[in-house]
Amino acid sequence: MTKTPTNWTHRDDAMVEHMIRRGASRRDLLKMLMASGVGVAAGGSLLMRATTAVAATPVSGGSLRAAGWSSSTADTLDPAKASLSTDYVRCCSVYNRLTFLDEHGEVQMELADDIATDDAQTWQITLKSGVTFHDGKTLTADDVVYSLKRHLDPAVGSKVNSIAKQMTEISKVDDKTVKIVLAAANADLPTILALHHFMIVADGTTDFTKANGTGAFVMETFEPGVKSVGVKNTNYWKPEGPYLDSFEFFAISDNNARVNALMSGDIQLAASINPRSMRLLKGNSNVATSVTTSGNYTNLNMRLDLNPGDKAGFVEGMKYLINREAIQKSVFRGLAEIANDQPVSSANRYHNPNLKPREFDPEKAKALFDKAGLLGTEIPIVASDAATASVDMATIVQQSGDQIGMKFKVDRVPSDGYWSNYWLKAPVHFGNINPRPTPDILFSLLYASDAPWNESQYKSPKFDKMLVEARGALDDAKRKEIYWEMQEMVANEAGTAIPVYISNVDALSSKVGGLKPNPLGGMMGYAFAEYVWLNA
Amino acid sequence: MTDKALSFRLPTPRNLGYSFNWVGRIGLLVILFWAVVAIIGPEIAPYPPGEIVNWDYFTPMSHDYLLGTDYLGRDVLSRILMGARYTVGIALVSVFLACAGGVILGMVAAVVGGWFDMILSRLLDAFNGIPSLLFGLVTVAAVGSSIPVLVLTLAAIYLPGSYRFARALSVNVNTMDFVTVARARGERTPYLILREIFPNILGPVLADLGLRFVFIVLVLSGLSFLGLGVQPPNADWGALVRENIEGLSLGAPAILFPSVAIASLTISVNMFIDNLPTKIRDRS
Amino acid sequence: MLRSLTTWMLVGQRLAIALLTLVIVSFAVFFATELLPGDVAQILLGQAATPEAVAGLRKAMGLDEPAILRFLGWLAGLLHGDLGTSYVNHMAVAQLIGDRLVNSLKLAGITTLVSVPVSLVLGISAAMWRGSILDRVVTVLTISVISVPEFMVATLAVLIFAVWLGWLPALSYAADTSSFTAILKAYAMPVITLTFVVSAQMIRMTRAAVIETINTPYVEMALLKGARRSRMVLRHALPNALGPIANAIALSLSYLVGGVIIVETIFNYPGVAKLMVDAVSTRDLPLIQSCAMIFCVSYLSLITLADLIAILSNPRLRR
Amino acid sequence: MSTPLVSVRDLKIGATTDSGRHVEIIKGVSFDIAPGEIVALIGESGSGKTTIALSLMGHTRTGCRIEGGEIRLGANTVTAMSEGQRAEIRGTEVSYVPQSAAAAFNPSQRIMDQVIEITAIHKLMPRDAAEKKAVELFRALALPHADTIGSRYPHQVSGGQLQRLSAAMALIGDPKLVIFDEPTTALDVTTQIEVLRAFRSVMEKGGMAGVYVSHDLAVVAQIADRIIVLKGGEIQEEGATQQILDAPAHPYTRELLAAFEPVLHKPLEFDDADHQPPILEVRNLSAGYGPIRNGEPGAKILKDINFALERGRNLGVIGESGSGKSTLARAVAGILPPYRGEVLVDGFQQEASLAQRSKEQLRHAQIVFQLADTALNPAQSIETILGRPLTFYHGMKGKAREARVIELLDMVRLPANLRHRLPSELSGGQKQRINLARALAAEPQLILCDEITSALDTVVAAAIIDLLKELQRELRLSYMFISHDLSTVEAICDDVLVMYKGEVVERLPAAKMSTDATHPYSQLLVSSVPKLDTGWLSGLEQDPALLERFGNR
Repeated sequence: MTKTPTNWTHRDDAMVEHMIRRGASRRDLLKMLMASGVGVAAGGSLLMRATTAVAATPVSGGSLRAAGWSSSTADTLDPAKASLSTDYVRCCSVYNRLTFLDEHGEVQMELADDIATDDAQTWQITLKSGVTFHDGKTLTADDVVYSLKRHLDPAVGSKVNSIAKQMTEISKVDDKTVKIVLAAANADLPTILALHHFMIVADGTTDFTKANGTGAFVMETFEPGVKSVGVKNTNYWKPEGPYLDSFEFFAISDNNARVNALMSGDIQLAASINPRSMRLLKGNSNVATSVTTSGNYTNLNMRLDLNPGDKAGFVEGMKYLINREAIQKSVFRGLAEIANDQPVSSANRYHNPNLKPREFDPEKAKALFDKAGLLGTEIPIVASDAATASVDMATIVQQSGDQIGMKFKVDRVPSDGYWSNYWLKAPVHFGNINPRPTPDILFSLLYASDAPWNESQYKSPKFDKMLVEARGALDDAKRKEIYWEMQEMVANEAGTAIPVYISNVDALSSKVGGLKPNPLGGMMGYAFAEYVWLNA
Repeated sequence: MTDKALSFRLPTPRNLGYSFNWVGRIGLLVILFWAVVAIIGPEIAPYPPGEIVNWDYFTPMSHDYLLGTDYLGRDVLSRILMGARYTVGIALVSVFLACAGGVILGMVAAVVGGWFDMILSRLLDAFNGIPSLLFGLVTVAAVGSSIPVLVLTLAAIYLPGSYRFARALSVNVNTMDFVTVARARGERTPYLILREIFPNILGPVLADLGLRFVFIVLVLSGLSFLGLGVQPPNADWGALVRENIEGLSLGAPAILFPSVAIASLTISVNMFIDNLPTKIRDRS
Repeated sequence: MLRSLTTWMLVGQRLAIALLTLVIVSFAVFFATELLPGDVAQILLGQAATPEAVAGLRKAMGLDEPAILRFLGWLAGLLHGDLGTSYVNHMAVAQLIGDRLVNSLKLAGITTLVSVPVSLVLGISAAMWRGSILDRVVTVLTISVISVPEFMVATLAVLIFAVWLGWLPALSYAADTSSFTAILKAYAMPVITLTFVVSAQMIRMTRAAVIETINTPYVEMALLKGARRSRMVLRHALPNALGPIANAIALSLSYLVGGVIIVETIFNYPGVAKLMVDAVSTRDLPLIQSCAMIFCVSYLSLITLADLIAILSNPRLRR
Repeated sequence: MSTPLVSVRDLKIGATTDSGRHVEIIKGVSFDIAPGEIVALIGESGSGKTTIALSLMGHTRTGCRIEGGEIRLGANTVTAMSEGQRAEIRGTEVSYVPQSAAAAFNPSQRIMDQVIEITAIHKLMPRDAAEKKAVELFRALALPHADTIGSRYPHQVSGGQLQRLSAAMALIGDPKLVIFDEPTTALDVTTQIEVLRAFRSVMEKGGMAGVYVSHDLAVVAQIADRIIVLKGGEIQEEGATQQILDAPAHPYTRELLAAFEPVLHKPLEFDDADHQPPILEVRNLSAGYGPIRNGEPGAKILKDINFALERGRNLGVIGESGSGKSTLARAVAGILPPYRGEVLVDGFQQEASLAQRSKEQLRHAQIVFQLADTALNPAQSIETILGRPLTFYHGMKGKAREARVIELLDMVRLPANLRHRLPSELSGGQKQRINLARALAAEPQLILCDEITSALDTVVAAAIIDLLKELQRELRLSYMFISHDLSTVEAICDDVLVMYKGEVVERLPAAKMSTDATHPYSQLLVSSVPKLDTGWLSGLEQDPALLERFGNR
């Protein structure tokens, strides 16, 4: 950057303060300020005004209309096939899981009464009693066994087949208890069972054009690609039933249209809006925003086994060339946390805080590229709108490259079929990873030698060994120490550059109460329907 | 030497033997302006088109950023100057390809007639039936994306329309006696088309070309959005409008000026074509 | 009026040609979809598309038989009205398309009712007072309207009427359609946007066609019989200009079914255009084919209708 | 002399060309029309006669403006009235009968609606009264099926009937003045008589005044009381009809009259004419239009035509519209391939369709069409039009070609500098000469002339005929001359074929045509040609049986 941008303008201060008023947790804020280099003294004054959060008492009744950002004919009521936010919202409202994660990432019990294990390999799950499905059938262990086993059947096409594979034995002990034996010890089973795909369906269900779950709402209408309407489940087993009478969920893919629909009052909740639209909302008093830093990120992957990734120094040079501050400020308008090139975000207990992100140093990058003999050669970077903001990020990398004589060519490809044709395949390309509750899932999915999504083909036997060791470790301190070291290894050796963790911004009418951030994603981990209410 | 220069009269249309009203002249002036910008644009741009010059976005017009900054904080003026080359260049080449192809095929179909005309018309009607989105995606998938591919795709999308229009005109001219006389002389189809029919359908065909140019400028950004053609950091004007659409509610110059640029180009092209210079024949 | 043989033969010939075109389009769309990389199984699994998961799903969905056979099967099904079932959500394609087609036709219908009269009035009056201020204003207006990108017109309309003024709902489909005024308010903005986009071409063509017929001897004869300008244009010039005008209207309206993807997205209006986009992105062959057929049928029927109007409006051809 | 119905004082009409130059079309014209009097305006096309007639209704064609003088019609001063007021008097005070009725009727409206439109515009009477009045007028104008013809469309009635219907349209509003703008030029001779008779009887009964615009003195002689001769927008001479016919004062009037003297054609003697094969021979030629089904087209036009044309002689083909004479020319040229019979040019058998004929065969026979406006490409300059056949047939280029073009222009008596102009800038006569020059460029042996003089004024037509004869002498050409006008055929042809409904009814030497034609249809044709004396029309008796059989009522 010839001229380092100086004016972190007053507008952005106002925005940060605006974020506080809406109940962003204190810890998020601190991290945000630290990462963006704003002096603590200046930050102090901002905090004072945050404490006057409004006392919140739930009100029942009313019907809410919410809009996500994408839906298509591929929408489904089958939790195993759920792939988009619209599917997750629908499943959360109609089904329940054995466990769920609260706003602080702690595991809470839902359908399960208790989950016990002594060696983290064989687990005993006892179910709550008095829980009935919408069609009146009471919940039994058979339903749980059926729901978990179906993920192994390829005909179902389950998204979590690779995770479910570790459950070698799923058996019914009696009507109220289920036994699960894992291939190898894994202390995170309770957190895994909190994933949306492990919702519990009635035994033997195959037709998913209708939904028969135990959840807070009964699915009244479901038109794939159009809309779905849920009506309050009167005999809901939870003591505090859903506050809303009904809720309607559909998608408005155009960000501007979604924001305008909220501002004109047609909808009460607009999911994941573009950070640039924050400026529109601030001026409007009856609209608020809810920001969650849940660990979603768009990363630059450089295949270590293909040219130019295989050239020594290229990956490290790229990590120095990425201007994380520019990406945070101009692409995400400050609504992102600068990351240190590893997947475990600050929202996770095991985040390694003393692993400093690489500072932006074009000269060092130039030296590395020179050593790798790549100065001046044209290097294509594949980007697409399928990976959030990847095109803008690619442009920023291209600009930094121009300064030091590196020629990057940005190949913008259609989002249609991006995940099957370009992701994992192009030598240098962008990917996008949704938040996962545990480092174990992240590392086994992304960085293990046999990982299905090993974006940069990072192969390290030492890493694999540590992964298995950490998985079985029951002593939390030991586990944290291993995960911290693994994070350093990924940051320094893997071919994936992760510039920022993207904060998810949901905009909602000020009449909506009870929406809290959640590590599993925006809209309160997609389970907002059950917990929010409409003030008069 | 100087007196020769003095006597050199300005080549106004009048003394070149053409009558050219002021509406047409304004249109021509604006077109020439944008053509010059398209050629020298990137060189005179104050900042490199892709560079982020300001943290703030959608800033108003200011001293160092004459037309403010766009959604990423890049200088709007430099991006418009860079965009001119793409919009003017690609749109002009595609519209000429589409109309040339359409007119030639239309004339041949009208003159040759019979089964050739029937089959060609049905094929191009069928081609119109395929949605341009599917066609764009297939092209990107099959051939990859580059400027030539973008130009050919645009030309292919608009060829059937200009074919239908040119064929209808040529069929009328084909029934005239001077074509029959030429046929009776033994002339072959190429001569009939180029010298007898084409001069008589040139006027309406140009008007159609003007309209098609407008559509192409707009569809151009749609296809780039699909990933076909102009790659970042460069962008045509349509893409500039599309990527800065959020600025609309803020009334940001980042969206107003590209739209003004598009409007000025398309309106002036049509104003010029509707008022072409006509040779003074001195007849009432 | 249509009793004579030649007119029926003409109509019959037209229908035969339309059918032939339909078949060509169907095959063209099939080969185009085959060219697209990836298939339903890969797209559905998305990021979780490991090789064996894809193979398993493909077998389960019965996608392993060659594509050409599945396409011919679908075509055979079409003969007796069965549009097949969608690969992606196993619902009958007919049911999927059903109400969305009704929505598309409703929007297209209302837009036609609004844009055609407006265009005719503007086109004819511009021709009637050719060279006057009105004529220049209409000409410059039409050019400037079509040079504004469609998504900008739509977004601007939402901003002004829904957000700032709050008169109209931002989302047309989601709005309640209880009272008639509610329906009007719900459809107002998409219809305004589409009218902007569609009427420009119609105005220009109407103006050109009417100007051409105004310079004919029989219109001058009407003038010499003492007819005023309006009677001269409406009773004498316009009826003979119906042919080219009908053609221009047909071409513009055919855009209303297939080309309105942008309006459908911005106003969240579930029509067939958005359905086609979903179908293509999920490589859902039966759905793609059915949507392509709908676009083609609407395009061809509009063109054939325009030709028939041209024939009926001219007694010499009607016989 | 009671006060005149119409008085025109020093009328000036001008126009500005696209180069901004002001041109004066009518240079100060003054005349009067008494109530009930019929005045004729005679002159070549471009003499301003139609412009003056239209100005009486306050109407000027695009680009022209009334710039001076005054027109008074009854109590209204037309030149001082606004467009609205002028519209009031059109149809009620003064009405107009168009030149080509076929083009002046709106093709998509029924005839009755258009005929009674004047009553609707000016709200003269309720619809049923108007319809009854129209039917009476139809009967007065001797129209067949008077009470049902109104419900038909314009394309369902013949040219002659349309012309009479346009008269009814003009008279429905009982105007004081009726303007006839060359109503019979586009009609056949036999139809022309019926139309003239109808006009005269209706005008006499109604006692209306009339302005009859024409270039045909013989027709005008039958109907007008006074004649005004116009040239270049100025009155040359004015006087009673008989006085103009007998003692023309102005040289231009004499020239107009001279064009009517029948010029007898002296066949040329070529020394080696006898032992050469006939330039054109046609044996049982049959042709038609429409899709061919088992060897025969839908509409059969020509039935079994046989004739031969010796080199150096001219064959005339005469017949009314619908007799198939134009189809014969197209069949011979190969434009419309005959489905039976042969065509031999200079003894060589010609292929049916011109596409198979060799360039040399095509060069020998050239065709010249009637309407020069559609026969010359409006977008090409004269030099390109004439140059193309030179390059095509003789491969001439550059200087040689330009020189030959100038020669051709000189051959057809046109100035060399004309070659840079566009067809639209030439007069009708000049365009027809260019048509001829293009045919000559191929240096053919035979030229098929398809009604090349019927669209021209008599004086210009006569000049074209003289030119054809000179060219025949210089270049040893032969002509097949197709026309519906007997006097033209007599002026140039040696023999004449009379055609009626696709068949040759009689063949005889042109000289004997008017005296001893045997076939009744030929006799009807001969008797229908108007003569230069005012009493001819009223004295004409034609055998009603003949009229019934042959005249297309």
